[in-house]
Parts: sequence; C-alpha cells; structure tokens
Amino acid sequence: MMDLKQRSSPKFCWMIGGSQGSGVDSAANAYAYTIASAGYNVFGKREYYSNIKGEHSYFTVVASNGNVRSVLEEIHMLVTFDAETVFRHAFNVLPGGGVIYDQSQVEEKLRNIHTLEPPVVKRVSEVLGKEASDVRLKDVLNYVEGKKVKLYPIPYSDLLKRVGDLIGQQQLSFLTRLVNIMAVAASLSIMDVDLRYLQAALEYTFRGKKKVVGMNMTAAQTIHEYVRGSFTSFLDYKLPQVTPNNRDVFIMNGTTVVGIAKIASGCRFQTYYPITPASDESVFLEDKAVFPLNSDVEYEYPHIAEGKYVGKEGNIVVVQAEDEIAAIDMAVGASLAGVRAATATSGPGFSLMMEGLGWAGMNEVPVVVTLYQRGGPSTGLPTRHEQGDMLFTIHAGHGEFPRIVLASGDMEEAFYDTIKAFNYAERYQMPVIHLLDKSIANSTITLRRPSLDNVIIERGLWADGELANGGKTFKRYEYTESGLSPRVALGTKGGIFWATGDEHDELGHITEDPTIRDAMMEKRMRKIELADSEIPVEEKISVYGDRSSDKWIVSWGSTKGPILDAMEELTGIRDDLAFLQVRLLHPFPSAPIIEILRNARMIIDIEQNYSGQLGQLMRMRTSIAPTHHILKYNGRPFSMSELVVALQDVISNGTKRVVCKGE
Amino acid sequence: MMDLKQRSSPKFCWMIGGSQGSGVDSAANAYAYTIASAGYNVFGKREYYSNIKGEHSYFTVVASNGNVRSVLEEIHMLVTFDAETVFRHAFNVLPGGGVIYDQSQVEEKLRNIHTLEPPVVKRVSEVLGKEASDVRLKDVLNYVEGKKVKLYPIPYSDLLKRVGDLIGQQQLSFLTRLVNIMAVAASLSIMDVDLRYLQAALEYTFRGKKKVVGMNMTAAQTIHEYVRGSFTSFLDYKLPQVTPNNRDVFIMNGTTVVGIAKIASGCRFQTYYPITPASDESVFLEDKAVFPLNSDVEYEYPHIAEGKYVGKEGNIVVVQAEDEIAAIDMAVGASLAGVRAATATSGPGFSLMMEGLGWAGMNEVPVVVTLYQRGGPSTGLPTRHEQGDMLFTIHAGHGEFPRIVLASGDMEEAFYDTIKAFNYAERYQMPVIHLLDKSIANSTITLRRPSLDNVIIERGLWADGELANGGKTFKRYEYTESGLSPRVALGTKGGIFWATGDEHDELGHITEDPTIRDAMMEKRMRKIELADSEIPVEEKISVYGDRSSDKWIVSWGSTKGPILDAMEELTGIRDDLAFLQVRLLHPFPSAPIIEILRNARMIIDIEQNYSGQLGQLMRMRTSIAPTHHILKYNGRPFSMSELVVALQDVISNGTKRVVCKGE
Amino acid sequence: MVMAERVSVTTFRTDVFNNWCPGCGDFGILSALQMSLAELNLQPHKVAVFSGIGCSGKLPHYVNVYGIHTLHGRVLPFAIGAKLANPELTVIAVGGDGDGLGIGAGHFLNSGRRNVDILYIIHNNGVYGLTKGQASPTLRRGMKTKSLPRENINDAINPIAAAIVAGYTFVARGYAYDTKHLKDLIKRGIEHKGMAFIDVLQPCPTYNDIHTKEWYGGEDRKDPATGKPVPRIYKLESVGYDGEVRNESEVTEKMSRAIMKSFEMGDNIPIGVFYSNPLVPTYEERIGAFAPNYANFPPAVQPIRNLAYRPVAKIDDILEEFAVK
Amino acid sequence: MVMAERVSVTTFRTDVFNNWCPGCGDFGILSALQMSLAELNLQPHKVAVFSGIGCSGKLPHYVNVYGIHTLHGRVLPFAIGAKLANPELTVIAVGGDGDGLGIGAGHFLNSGRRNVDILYIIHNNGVYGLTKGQASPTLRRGMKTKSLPRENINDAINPIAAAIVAGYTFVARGYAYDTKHLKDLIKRGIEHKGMAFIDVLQPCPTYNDIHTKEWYGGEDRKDPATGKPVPRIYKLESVGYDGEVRNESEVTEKMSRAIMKSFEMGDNIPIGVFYSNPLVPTYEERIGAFAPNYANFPPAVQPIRNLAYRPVAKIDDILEEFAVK
Ligand SMILES: Cc1ncc(C[n+]2csc(CCOP(=O)(O)OP(=O)(O)O)c2C)c(N)n1
Ligand SMILES: Cc1ncc(C[n+]2csc(CCOP(=O)(O)OP(=O)(O)O)c2C)c(N)n1
Ligand code: SF4
Ligand code: SF4
Ligand SMILES: [Mg+2]
Ligand SMILES: [Mg+2]
Repeated sequence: MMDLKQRSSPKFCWMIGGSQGSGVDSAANAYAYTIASAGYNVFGKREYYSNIKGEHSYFTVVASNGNVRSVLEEIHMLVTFDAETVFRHAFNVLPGGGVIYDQSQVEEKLRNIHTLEPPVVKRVSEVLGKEASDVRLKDVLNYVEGKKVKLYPIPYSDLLKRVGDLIGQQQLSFLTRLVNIMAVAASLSIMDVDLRYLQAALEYTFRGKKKVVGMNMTAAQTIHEYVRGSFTSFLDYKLPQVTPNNRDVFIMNGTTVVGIAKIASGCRFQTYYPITPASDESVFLEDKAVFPLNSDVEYEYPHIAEGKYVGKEGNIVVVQAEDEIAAIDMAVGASLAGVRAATATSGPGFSLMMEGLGWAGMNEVPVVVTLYQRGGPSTGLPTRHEQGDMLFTIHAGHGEFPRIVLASGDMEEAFYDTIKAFNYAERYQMPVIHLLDKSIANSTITLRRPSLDNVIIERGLWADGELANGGKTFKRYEYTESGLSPRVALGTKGGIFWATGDEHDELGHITEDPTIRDAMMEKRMRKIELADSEIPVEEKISVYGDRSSDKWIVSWGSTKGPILDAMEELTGIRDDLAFLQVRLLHPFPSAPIIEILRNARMIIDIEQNYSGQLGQLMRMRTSIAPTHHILKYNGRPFSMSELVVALQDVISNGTKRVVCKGE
Repeated sequence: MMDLKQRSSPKFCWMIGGSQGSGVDSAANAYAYTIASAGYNVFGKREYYSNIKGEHSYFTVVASNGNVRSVLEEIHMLVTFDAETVFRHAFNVLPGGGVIYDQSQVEEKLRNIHTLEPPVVKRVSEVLGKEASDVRLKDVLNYVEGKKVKLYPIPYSDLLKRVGDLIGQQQLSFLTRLVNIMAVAASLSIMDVDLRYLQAALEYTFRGKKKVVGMNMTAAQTIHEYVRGSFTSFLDYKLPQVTPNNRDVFIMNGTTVVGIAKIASGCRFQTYYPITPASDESVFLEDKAVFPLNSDVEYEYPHIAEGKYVGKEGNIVVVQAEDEIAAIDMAVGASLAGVRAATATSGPGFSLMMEGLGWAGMNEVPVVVTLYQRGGPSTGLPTRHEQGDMLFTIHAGHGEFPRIVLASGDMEEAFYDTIKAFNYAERYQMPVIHLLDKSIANSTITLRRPSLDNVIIERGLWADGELANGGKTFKRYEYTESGLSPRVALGTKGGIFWATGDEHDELGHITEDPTIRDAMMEKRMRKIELADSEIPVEEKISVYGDRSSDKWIVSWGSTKGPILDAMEELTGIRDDLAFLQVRLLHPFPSAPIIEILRNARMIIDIEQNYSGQLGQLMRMRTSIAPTHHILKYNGRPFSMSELVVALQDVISNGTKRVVCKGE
Repeated sequence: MVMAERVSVTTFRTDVFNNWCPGCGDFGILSALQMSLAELNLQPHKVAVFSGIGCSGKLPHYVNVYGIHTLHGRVLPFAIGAKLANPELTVIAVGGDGDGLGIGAGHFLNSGRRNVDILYIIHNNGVYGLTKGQASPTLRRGMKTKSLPRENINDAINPIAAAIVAGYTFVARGYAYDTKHLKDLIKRGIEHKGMAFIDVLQPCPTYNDIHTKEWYGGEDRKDPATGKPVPRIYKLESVGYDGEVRNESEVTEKMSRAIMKSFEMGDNIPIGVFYSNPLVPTYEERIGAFAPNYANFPPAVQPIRNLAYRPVAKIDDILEEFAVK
Repeated sequence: MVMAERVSVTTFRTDVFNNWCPGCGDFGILSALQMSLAELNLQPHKVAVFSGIGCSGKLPHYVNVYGIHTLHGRVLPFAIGAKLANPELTVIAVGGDGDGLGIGAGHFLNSGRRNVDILYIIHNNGVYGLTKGQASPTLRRGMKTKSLPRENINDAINPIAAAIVAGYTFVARGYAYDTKHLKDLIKRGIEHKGMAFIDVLQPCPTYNDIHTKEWYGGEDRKDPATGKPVPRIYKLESVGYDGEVRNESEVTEKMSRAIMKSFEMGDNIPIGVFYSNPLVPTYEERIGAFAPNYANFPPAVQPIRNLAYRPVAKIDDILEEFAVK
C-alpha cells in the first residue's frame, strides 16, 4: 500500500464498491452526474471482474474544479454497503476522509468473504496483525479510525423500512435495489452537496422512469435526514469551490464517444462479435442505428448513387457476426461497396482478424479496426486494462502490407481520431487500426461538446462515376507515382474490377510475374511513405512541457491522463520534465522524434505493459532507446498518485525500471 | 536480364521447364539423382505456379564437385520440350551452353502461349526487336545461336514412335509421358554422363514400378543414340571431374528432412491443414506414421506410462484438421497429454493460429509450429518464396507472452533445428516457432547422413509421476526463481491441475488479483531470460569469414546458401567480407551481435523481403542498424549470381539498397 | 434510371487465361453461371461474384462482373457485407467444398440464420483441388482417391441436409456437366428472395478418380437391355418431387422430406431443388423493420458529407442524452 | 495396475468459489456431471474436462479432475487433441451455445465427421452470458430477452438436427434442472463409444427472461383441472421414442426420425436421447486400421528417448529410401 497523502491539487476522490449486480455502476454514474451537474469536472474509473454477479466491483470518481484525467490512489470518501468493499479499500482512505458502511455488518468475518483472493486476505490480516480467521470488519474500522479516518455507520435496513413505509412497498428484495442510491446520497450529505443535483442525475440514470426516480429520491431524502441528524463531524476535505453554470458539457464513457464519432464520420457499416470491453460501442450503435441528417446542406453524393431517393434519416447497419473473422471480412465486403466500414474488438478478436487485415492491405481496401486493448495474453484479464497489443498491431498478419496505427490519449482525442481513422483509411486505401483500451472504454468523464467545425471528411481518390469502356479495362490497381489508384464502389457502371489476395495485375487479376509483383509491392508500400510525408506532425505527436528539456517522458495512449495529472502535480518540483506523446505509431514519426529527443539525457518510457513496447518501437525506428521505464501490467490503469511517486523515484534515485502496483 | 558469365567456380547449371502436369518435377528429380549418383553435389530449385495443370514450371539443378547451396542465373544446359520454356529461359543460356528443344515447334508463335504474362511477352519481343505478334520460337533460337548458344533440336514425336515400336505401345497419350525423361536423357548424352546413373535414378523415381523404369530406359537409350548420332558439337562446359564413390549421401527436399527429424525428435502428434508449401511435410508423416523403435536400449518411460505394453514400433498421429485454428489447438491439447506435438503451416495458416499460440504461451504448454514462409501478404504468391513473416512471429498474438523463434539456414540445420525446437519447447514450456520457407521446402539437395550422435532429447522439468495428495493441490504453475514449474501430463495420478487462458494462480484457477497477476506475468517472462542465458551462443548465431572484418553481411534463414556461395565466388576479390547468420531470432542474441558488429563500418542486410525485417529487429534490440540492404521480394530465391553482382554494387558503389530481380 | 444494355453470354466472359485442368467440372459451372446472368439480363456492373480460395476460387476472374476473390473459407462474410451495404447488387458467392464446409463451416452454418438475399454455390469435388487432392469434407469415409496415401478417415458431411438445418431457404443440387439444368437452378437461386444454396457435383478429373464424369454418367453400369449407361444422377422433377413451401404449415414437413431425400446417395443421386421457402423474411427486410428507409437508402447510397466535405449526420440529439444539466 | 480408489460426488468437488449467478442453470449441469463421474466410478486423474469461454467455460474449475479452460469456440479441437494423444483419458468437453454454435460452429460440424470417443455438452441458454446477454445462435428470431435492445434478428439453429447431420453418433437433450435425468444422459454419453453430444437447456435467470425455469416448468399454463403447471418439457422415453440404431439398415430411418423429432419445439420440448448409433467406428479405431498398436501404444505412452536421453526412433529405414546409390 502506498503512503497516503492529500495532494496539493484540488481533487476529491470518491469511491463506491459492492458486489457485481448490486448497482455499483448506476450509483457511481448517478454520483458522477450529480457532481458534474454541480459544476465539477469528473473522471471516473470502473473496475470489475469477468463475472456477472457476485464478484467485487468498484468505481472511483475524482472531482475537480480544474483538470482531472486520472484517479488518485487515496480516497477521500469511501461509500460501501457490503463488508468486502471495506476490507478491500478502507486502508486507502485518507486521514480526515470517511467511510460509509452498513452498521449491521461490523461482525462480518474476513474469512466469510469468499470472493476475496488469498493475497488480499493475507494483506489485510498482516496490516491488522491478526490471524486471518480472527479478522472481523470492525477490526478494519477500528484500525482506520486509529488513522484518523471518520466512520459513518448506516443502519441500511432500518432506513429501508422507513423508505418502504413512505413509498408503500415493503418487499425487501425490491427495497434493496434502493440501497446503492442511498449510499450515494449519504456521501453527498456528508460532502455537503445539494440533493437537487442528484435529482437531475437520477432522471438521467433512470431515463423516462419517473416512478423509479421518485422512489430513489425518497430514499435519498430519508438517508440525508439520517446522516444530518446522526453525524456531526464531517470530512476534513471539502470539494473545491465552483460556481455551477450552464456549461456545455456531457458525461460519457469512451465507447459512447467513439460510437458518436463513427456516426459523425459517416461510418455506415459496423460489425462486431461480443467482447469486453469493445462490444458496448456496437451495442450503442445498434441502439442509434437511425439518426437524423442535416437537411439544410447540399450533399455530396456517393459515387454509386444514381440520383436516388435521399432519406431524411441516415442509418447504420450493425451486424453481430458469428465470430471476429466474419466481422472484419464483412466490414471489408461493405467497404468494397463504397461504404465507410469498421469493426470494433479487443485482443482475442483482433487475433482472429489477421487474414482479413492482410486481405484488405493487399487489395487496398479502407477499413477501420477499433481495438480496445485489455489485459492479455490469451483470455488474460478480460475486464482489465492494458496496453499490450501495440507491437502486435504493427506487425499483424503474415507478409508485408501497409497499415496505419494510431492511438488516442483520451476521450476527446478518441472522438477526433475516430474520424481521422476513416480519413486515413480512405485516403491511403489501407486498413487503419485505432488503438484504444479498457481505461478509455470504461472511464467516465465530463467532456466539452465535440466540435465538427474543423472536421473534414476525406474520401480519397475515386474514379469518375461513369467509366468509359464497358468495364473490361478499368484499372483498379493502376500504377501511380504516389501508389494510390482511383477506386470505385461495386455497382459502379464501367468500373468493373477484380480483387484477390493473390498478387495481382492492374486489373486485379492473379499474377505471378516477378516484375508485376515488384511493381505492385512497391506501389502498395509507397502509400505508407506517402502517409508518413503527408500527415501533419501535430497528428503524429504531441508535446507537453518544455521542448528544450533534457528529461523526457515518452508514452502513448491513455497513459496521457495520469501523466499530465502527475506533471501538474509535480509543478514547482519537476518543471523540467517534458512529455512526448506518440499518437501515430505506424508509420512511426521518426524524424520529429529524433529531433526532439536528440539531446535528451533521460528518456522515461511510461507504459501499461510488461515489455515497454513503445520503447522497443522507438529504438527500432530511431535507434534511441529509453533510459528508464515506468511500467504497470497488473490490469489497472495508473493512478496519478503512483505515477508521481514513480517519477520521483526514477528522477531522484535513477531507478531504471519501476513497476507500479496500484489497484 | 543479367550479364551472363561463366563463374570461376566449378558449377554446372542445368534447367528443365514445361507446363505443370507434364512431368517436369520427376524429370528434374531423376536428373538430380543421376548426377548425385555420378558423384556430384547438387542443389535443385523448383519453381511452379499456384495451378494444377497448364502453367509453366521449371527446375534448376546446379551440380558441383564442391559446395553448392544455391542456383546460378546462367544456364549451361537448358532442357525443354515445349515452346514456352524456350521463350522464357533461352536468354539465360551461357555462350557455349546449349538448348534442347522440340524441333517441330520452331514455328510456334509467342502470341499463342497464353500462359506468358504480358511483361514476359514484352521483354522477349524487345530483346528480339520485333513486334510481339511476329515473334516465333525460331527467332529466339536464332537470337541465342547468335550469342554462341548451341542448339539441339529433337524430333520428339519421331523418336517417340520409335520407342513405341520398341516397347510395343503406340498410344500417343501414353508415350507422351516418356518425353520428360527423354529430354533428361538427351541432356545427359550431351553432357556425356553415363546412362547407367540414370537407371539408378529411375529406380528411385518410379520406385517399385519395374515396367515404367524399363520403358523410360528404352526411351532414354533411343534418344541417346539419336543425340550421339546427330550432333557433333557439344557444350563448351564440362562437368568437373569427380570419382564416383560410395558416399553416404541422400537426396531430399526440405519437407522430407524436417519430417524425418520430427520422427527422430519424438514428435508423436502432428496436425495440419493443407497449404503450400507446408503440407508436403505432413503428407510425408502420414505416410511414415508407423516406424521401428530401437529395441536394444532401455527406454526412459514417459511420465504417464504405468508400466505398460511397449510396442516394437512407434506411431505418430497425423490429423488433417478442419482449419489451422483447430490444427494448433489440437496440437496443444495433445501436448497437455504429455506428447511432443507440432503443427506445420504457412503464412495464412499461421495468421489463424494467434489465439492458440497465446493460449499455449499463457499456459506454458510446449508446442512447435513449423512455419514454411511463402510469398505474402494475404494469399500472395502461394507457391513462391519469401522471408516475410519473421517480425510477425516475434510479435504474434495479442498481449505479451514468451515464445522462441528460430530459423534454419539450410536443410542440415533444418534437421537439427527441428529437434532443437522441441527441446526448447519442452525445456522452456512455451511455443516455439521454427521458421523455414518455400526455398528450403521445395529445394532438393544432396545431404550427408544426419547424425543422431550428438542429439539429446531434453524434456525439461517434470513432476514426479506419483504425487502426494489426492491432486487438489498440485501446483502446476508454482512460482520458481527460474520461472519454470515442474509439469505433469493429463492422466497422471495426483497431478490434477487446471489450465486457463485467463490469468491464473499456481493451481491454474482464474484470478484477477493484481499481485498474483504480476507474479505470474513475471514468472512467465523470466523464462525467456532463462532461455537467453542458457542457450549457447553457437545455437544463436553463426559467423563465416574473418571475425575481425569491418564489412559484415547480416542475414537469417535460407539466404545462407546463396550468401556462402557468393562469398566463395568472391574469394580473392572480397576476402574481407564476413557473414553473421542469426539463427535464434527471439530471444534476440543482442550481446554477441553487438560484440561482433561494434566496429563494423559496413553492415549489409541481405533478406528476402521488402522491409529488411532482420535489420529492423537488430536495430530494435541493439540500436545498430544496417548500413546497406540487398533485398528481394519477387517470390524467387536469390541466385548466387545476382548476389555476387549486388554485393559488388554495394561495396564498390556504396549503393544503399539493391533490389534483386532474378527469376 | 440508366437504360439497361442488352447482354449475352459473351458479355460475361473475360479474356483472362483459364488455367483449370482440361475436363474440370468447373468449366461447366462457369458457363452455367454466365448463361444464367445473360438469361436474367443482368447488367454486369450490378453483379458481384465473390469466391473463396481453391481451384473454384479462381472463377470470378473468368466472369465479366465485379469479381472478388477472397480468403480461404471466408467468401460468405465478404459477400454478405457487400450485399448488406448495397442490397441493389446481385451477389453470388462461390467456393470449394473444402472452402465452404471445412475451414468455412462456421460461416456456412451461421449464414443460414440470416437469410441474406444472395446465392451460394459450392463446387463439390470431394477433394482439396488446389492443394493437390487431400480429402475434402464431402468425400466419404473409406474412399481412396488416387491422390490420397490411404483411405479417407473422416465421414462425409451432407451439404444439402446441413444447409436446410442451417436455415437456407433455397437448397438445391446441380451437376457440373448438366449445364442447362444447372443454369436453371442458378437462375432460380438468384431470383429466390433469401439465401440460396446450390451444391454442385463437380468432377475433378485430376485428383478424384472415383467421382468422375463417367461414374456420374453410369458408364460402368450399362443397362443389359439397351447397352446404354444408366446414369447415377436423376432429376427430382422427374420423380415429381416438389420441395417448395407454399404456406407456413408445410415448413416442417417439407424440410424433413428434403433432409430425408438428401440422404439418398450412392447409386441414385438426385439433383434439383430439395427445398425452397420464400416465406421467411430476408435479413434486409428484418433490418427494414427498425430502419424503415434502409431498403431505399442503404449504406452505399447514403451521402456522408456535404459539398464542403463536412459531415452531414446530426449528432446533437444523441449528445443531448448525455448532457449535464 | 494401480487399484482404483472409491469415489463419491464430493471427490469431484473443488473449493474454488463458484461465481455463477444465483439460480443459474449451470449449477444443475455441474452437479449432474459430478454425479455421473461418481456413479461411473471414474478415477479423477483419468478424467479431463475441457471448456470454452463463457459462464459455462468456468465449469472445469469447479470439478476435481484435470480441468482445461480453453479458448472461445475452440474446446473441441483441444479436447480431441488430448484424447487422440491419450485415448485412455475420459474426455468431456463443455461450453456455451455461443461458444459451440456461433464462433465454434466450424469445429462443431467437422468434429462430427471424426467420431472421436468424447462427450460434448452445450449449455444452451439462448444468450451470450458472460458478455452480458447478446443473442446466441439458439435464440429464436423475434425474441427479445431483457438484455437485447431489440428483437433478435437471426433465426435459431437447431443443435440436435445439426449434430445428427454432422455425424455425431449419440445425440441427446437434457434439462439443467432435471439433474437426475441429465446425470443419466451424461453417463450414457460418456459410455457411448464415439462422439456424443448433449444439448442442455440451461436457464440463465440474469439475461434470458423468456426461457426461465418457470417457463420450462409451465408455470404460466396451469392445467384447468388440477391447477398444476403443465411443464413444457417431456421425456422422449415417456412417449416410447427409441433413437438407438441396432443395425446398419436402420440408420437413415432413425436419423430422419430424430431430425423430425428435433423440430418439435415451442410448447412441447422433448428431452432424452434422440439418436444413438454405436455401429460407427471411432476415430481411434480408424487410426488403428493402419497403426495397429495405436490402441495399446498411443502417443502419450510411447517412450521417445532412452536412459541416455538419445532418440529411440529408428530413422535409417526411412533415410534409405532417399539414399543416393
Ligand atoms: C488459411 C488457409 N489455409 C490453407 C490454404 C491453402 N489452400 C489453398 S486452396 C485450398 C483447398 C482448396 O480446396 P477446395 O476448397 O475444396 O477448393 P477446390 O480447389 O477443390 O476447388 C487450401 C487448403 C489457404 N489458402 N488459406
Ligand atoms: C475470440 C473471442 N471473442 C470474444 C470473446 C468474448 N466472449 C467471452 S464469453 C463470450 C460469450 C459467451 O457466450 P456463450 O458461449 O453462450 O457462453 P455462456 O456465457 O452463455 O455460458 C464471448 C463472446 C472471447 N473471449 N474470445
Ligand atoms: S485440380 Fe481438379 S478441381 Fe482443380 S482445376 Fe484441376 S480438375 Fe479442376
Ligand atoms: S449470466 Fe446467466 S449463464 Fe451466466 S452465470 Fe449468470 S445466470 Fe448463469
Ligand atoms: Mg474441392
Ligand atoms: Mg450461452
């Protein structure tokens, strides 16, 4: 366990836990919305098991009046209604912070919580200095109370009865469903947040269901009165001051953000096979399969349209395929028909897409694979976080073919990168892998309204709709200097072409002629050089901090949040630290990176994997290797807290490899 | 086309061609055997289309009294019985070399050969300075005759009739089957090789079929008499002198060599799904599924055997699976039962094995994937050569898990490496990918008797057969310093364990505990460090030439042959050139390579792929990048000839990237 | 609407050199397909032929329509993707028996559940042709074609029964050398609304020396009376078999009868339509149930940007659901 | 021979925490399996249970025999590999309906062609449980379980018919909550010589609110006379159905009858043995046909080295074929 301390930054860390299926998620979402509604920025992280009911899940929500892009390890307010959550997390509550718990469970034995792994049991009993078989919940509570943590025992069942009277419902199985929101309400009362924000949150959480909102509000009021009536000492920490105003913000998680971006981007065909954490995006799209079109503009017609009917509403076809092989192949088929097409998956699914990817590369078919990385290898840690697939994506598939790999650092980037991914795919006629991860997928943030003002849809080179000669000689794979050949959609008059995974000639027919082979191989590979030369450097890398620094952090993907938060936290202490975020991983932006790192004395590679994949890639492409590593591969995203400690360790002590262990 | 010249080396290059299904293969094999039988070393290269009948195939056989490990581009003796072969290859015949052809075809038009690709047609007509539609076979013959090539027109149909009389068979469709051997015999006569060697070869080629051998010998005699009676001027080149002696040599291709090595290695379970060029190995093993055991030794019993019946014959189960996914998964299943198991495939099949590979990595199951690379990407050039899959194998599969990747440089290495692959797999309990390629698979060589004298079967750590406690607590994944845990085979009393692709505890049960995760991840990855530290450097790299040189060739796999031949050819001219062959690609032998290349001024990366994969890998692992590249990706292996020219170009002119184009 | 141009069989030919072996049954399938496209008077650019990998997989290169030669075993997902993106296209998938029933069996089975309006033709030759004659999933156990080192160890799958069980709504068998009959089947398969499947018995003279043209033709069993061969193949029509479902209540019975009929093999091999059920809604219709303008406004005809290249989908309504209030 | 130890149901339990949802049908399958292992008096170390990925995939962790939890859809190849390497093992494969009939359908179909002597059990719950309730291949079109945003768009596969067509030689259906009946089926499946398949109707109370325990039990349709629920499930035995093939001549007829029977669904769901044919040689026997000592000397018991760790296979004879003379 870390050394707990209250950060200088104005952040408030709230956590709720409970067994899966007991409403932890909706409680946390309601809390996050409440707090956002009250004017804060929030960052929420969800942790859950690969299990439907019974295992422990928890949700951390950090609120701030400034930036917040990661969680803390230290908890200000721990909200629980079962014993397990206390056993697991109470030790992380800050002195002066508080724990809400069910007072009827204080006698609960550690040994009776079958979902606790042996190392947790061992850790808890060691901290308490007792035999595991002797430990009860009250021991933990006493222990943390000794560390100045404030205790808020709640008589949930009594209160539930009271609520039952008020709403005229006494069935316990029914009433129990209100416990989660009651716990949230208790925390709000302790934190002194006006319950009217909760009302908005409940309307959002239980959309449409007035009665449910009402009952939950009754429960919230009831517990509020209880808390205010029973406790006098509240937390040593207060939420920083904000003035709630009409901010144009949204509260979303990553799969929703990407789903919306796909609709905006013009993606009209998405395939998937269920997999955590990717399938939420597809399920979202299924739900939004029909959406309005801007009717007050002049459309650019797709190449295939023969002056047809134009609907007022667009639609996206979302297909649940029989497996991920079918998923990518269907998307490629749709793309051949001229449609922006994508598939979303996670590691195991991506592992099945190798041949489809290679076929798209060989046949120059644009297709986007949205890859939500999760803990690997194999089935791994299916609901946990990792950045373990990057080198695989770059080398994925037998033989050599061009592809683009980009990675988003946060949800805002994820939105625009989604659109960029399709633009790259169509412009360079190749598969694009958009790397995201479980942390982006399942985190909740307050996001400003995404702006489409600067968004351009680039569809690349197309041949004229009406092609001259009966179609026997349209050269789909015409040799060109750039490597790009104008394409047509299936169904275009005069555009008949052939496609094959075999090496082929300009028409798309199989060939084994060595000279055609060389020409085609070179044509395809030239496109990757083209992409490298055309894509502006701002889309390839981002730099934070002092460019002239000689101490650099290098990283990619969702570590961006904790890194920026940690840098902010280290303001005044480590102002000389600069951060290079690599956003385009393939083709690798070697030149600008060499330029930046040329004089670096310290290059700290921060990644959520075992082997420091970006470090390896950078060395492969620039001969520059990281000098230090901060890595984490236990399935949980970096907290700002541990990154601050790790950075200090690296910089002050010169530690070569720090492995972070926070949960 | 290259500048043709007779090499200083005592090599004789013979080529036969014809349409697929017309017996080119057996003719070439008969020739190769004949020449081997006459006391020469041979290297034969087979080129064919992804087609069953009709397209052009050819077979080049180089004979030497010294080393021969690659083909030449220049032909001493071109053997044909169709027009296409002459159109394609006559221009490569050396002045003073000869062409055997069917005299009835001299009027054949270039335009009528529908299997010739447009670039070939163009090239031929350009060389001849004629309109393509005007070119006839005789134009080519006249042209090469002008270049001092000797012509040997053969009246095949007349001779066939004569043969028909002799053997009492006049059906043309039957007699035609003798043409290929007649063509071979003609060449032997011209080359002055005694036909008695052919007799041995035919017995080998048509094993058991006495009558067929007899008829073919009659045909051979007939044409021999014709040749000796009709021509007076023979070739300017002679086979070098040898004294035929009882050499203990074998003539084989790569798939056979590896198949035999698998039986020797103790592999008892092989799966496959048909694919070129890998499936020949499995079909060979199907044929040899039952084989004798050494009965005069004391066996070491497998851990599972309960003092059972031991057969006099061993057997290997070869399963044709429904796809490559099933192929690897079945092999892993068999391995769990304690058996040395493997699968053999090519690029597209390997692309389907990602998940199976990852599962084996996660569960520490030894399994060998014999990967015969072929032209990619996608279906690519299915019957052609490439080294395009190496970086893919190293990064194959989502997430991070240990694996070993080794590559053989020639058939002798392939034999011992096959056994090593199983030793590594069992010793380090991980998947091993053994990289071979189409060139090794389909080339024919004279090989010395493989010796098992120094071969040790290493089976790694096993738990005792009889385990103590009822089986509920055998720790299959016990934490150890080395990372290796003793294993048992399914069925072992007291050894019950669990396995799962999920992260797991020491018993093999699913866990998501972060501390166990870290420990298990580290345990698994330690094994790769162990392998790196234990595997002797001689198994990792080979060095040829002067170690103190500052001009190095770096390469891997089957380029070894042409490189060594080219270096030999450059004796006296480029004696300062040294060659580093990387045999173990993962874990990469960084330390010895850095040691060797530290002072290199010139590092020439020679590979059969577009992107210089070894060069990339070396840079990734050592920061040392190649200074020059000689690459080839047209689907045909390097000839010694073009490599000599390319090396001169790089060294003399400093050319940075030479792309070889020979067929 | 652009006026349709007149087409003939030659319209559908390409000048690509055909490298199938002489006498291969694939030639019959190719010409039956070209004939049916011509007779249906389809515009070449409105047709897309997809294929898997194998000798059979080369077919699209010989047909002058959009020709997509995909991956081994994956022809159905590619074809379905294209069809759903643009339901205006006539989509035909072809492939080998190894391709469709070996490595592709998962797609074969699952595609039946969708009833996408395409036609799928399997070249059933009992072998993996292009990889030199290993046993395919339709070769019966114990058979030893000349390319096999020993007798086939696996049982055969019955493609007709499998297709019916999987949910294909038009299931037929053709014979590669009865091109006229096959042409009619293909026409019906294309015209069928829903997923059609035709199992085509295709002699592979190079590797399958058991199921040869002569064998199908019954050359080895001459009628003692007439001295003429008694073909092993007969037409379902000729025995009054009717596999068409005309109302819901007939489904189970017709399905069962078709499956039973499909077990008939050996020396009496029926060809023709085993089962046809036009009553099942297509996948396209099922999409239409919640996206009513899908039929007229499918993905391939939707504009996604305006003349200034800006996105045209309105996302504000969706965003609104997540707005913090 | 080591003496077999006496076993009981508890022998087959592990102390791993079971994290299936309360009321999940998987519990019934687990205990039926444990009971059958005990009743067959199998030694735990001679049994290996393989599973796919899903809620169902966790089963092996709860059984005290070798437990191999494989990949999504791949349980059959793993299990078959182990069995062929060591035919002495009792090998049982389990998995979800998505696992076996969605992503794994290709292996499902092709495994039938081999008739390896293992048992395969599918947990048929109509949903993808572990990924939160998407429709699985057995859910009928138009059904909307509570986890689906809209009605299921795909038709359902009929696992019984598919298994019979694929070539499984023992095909049965069980119900997760009739554990005694299921236990008997499992015992028969294990004892059957060849590839056995049991489709188990498995309520998923969390996501499938249509096919609930109550629904199967007919709680919604009470007999007006007795007031008691009329279960939707009935036993094939109870109607005198006999699916066992006793001689070759019966095969087609019994197969067809079984398939027809399997179309019975809706309000009358038969459980029991639909089809059983012990006359087909197993894959192991087929191997034995050319490798006669395979049965006694399979891969797993073959020594591969001598006490000095040298290889023991003689390769000289093979080499000889390639010797240059
Ligand atoms: C993933 C993969 N595995 C294997 C192959 C090799 N392969 C090419 S064609 C073929 C079999 C063809 O048999 P079939 O599908 O019956 O078609 P046919 O040649 O008989 O028409 C195979 C296995 C491949 N291309 N891809
Ligand atoms: C290749 C791959 N794709 C997707 C997944 C995600 N996944 C895990 S469980 C599951 C479905 C489980 O459904 P089913 O097989 O019916 O089993 P159940 O949970 O219902 O028992 C899926 C799709 C995976 N593990 N691997
Ligand atoms: S191998 Fe058989 S299927 Fe392939 S082209 Fe030749 S005859 Fe036709
Ligand atoms: S989700 Fe359904 S199948 Fe999975 S454990 Fe829960 S009840 Fe069982
Ligand atoms: Mg075939
Ligand atoms: Mg299921």
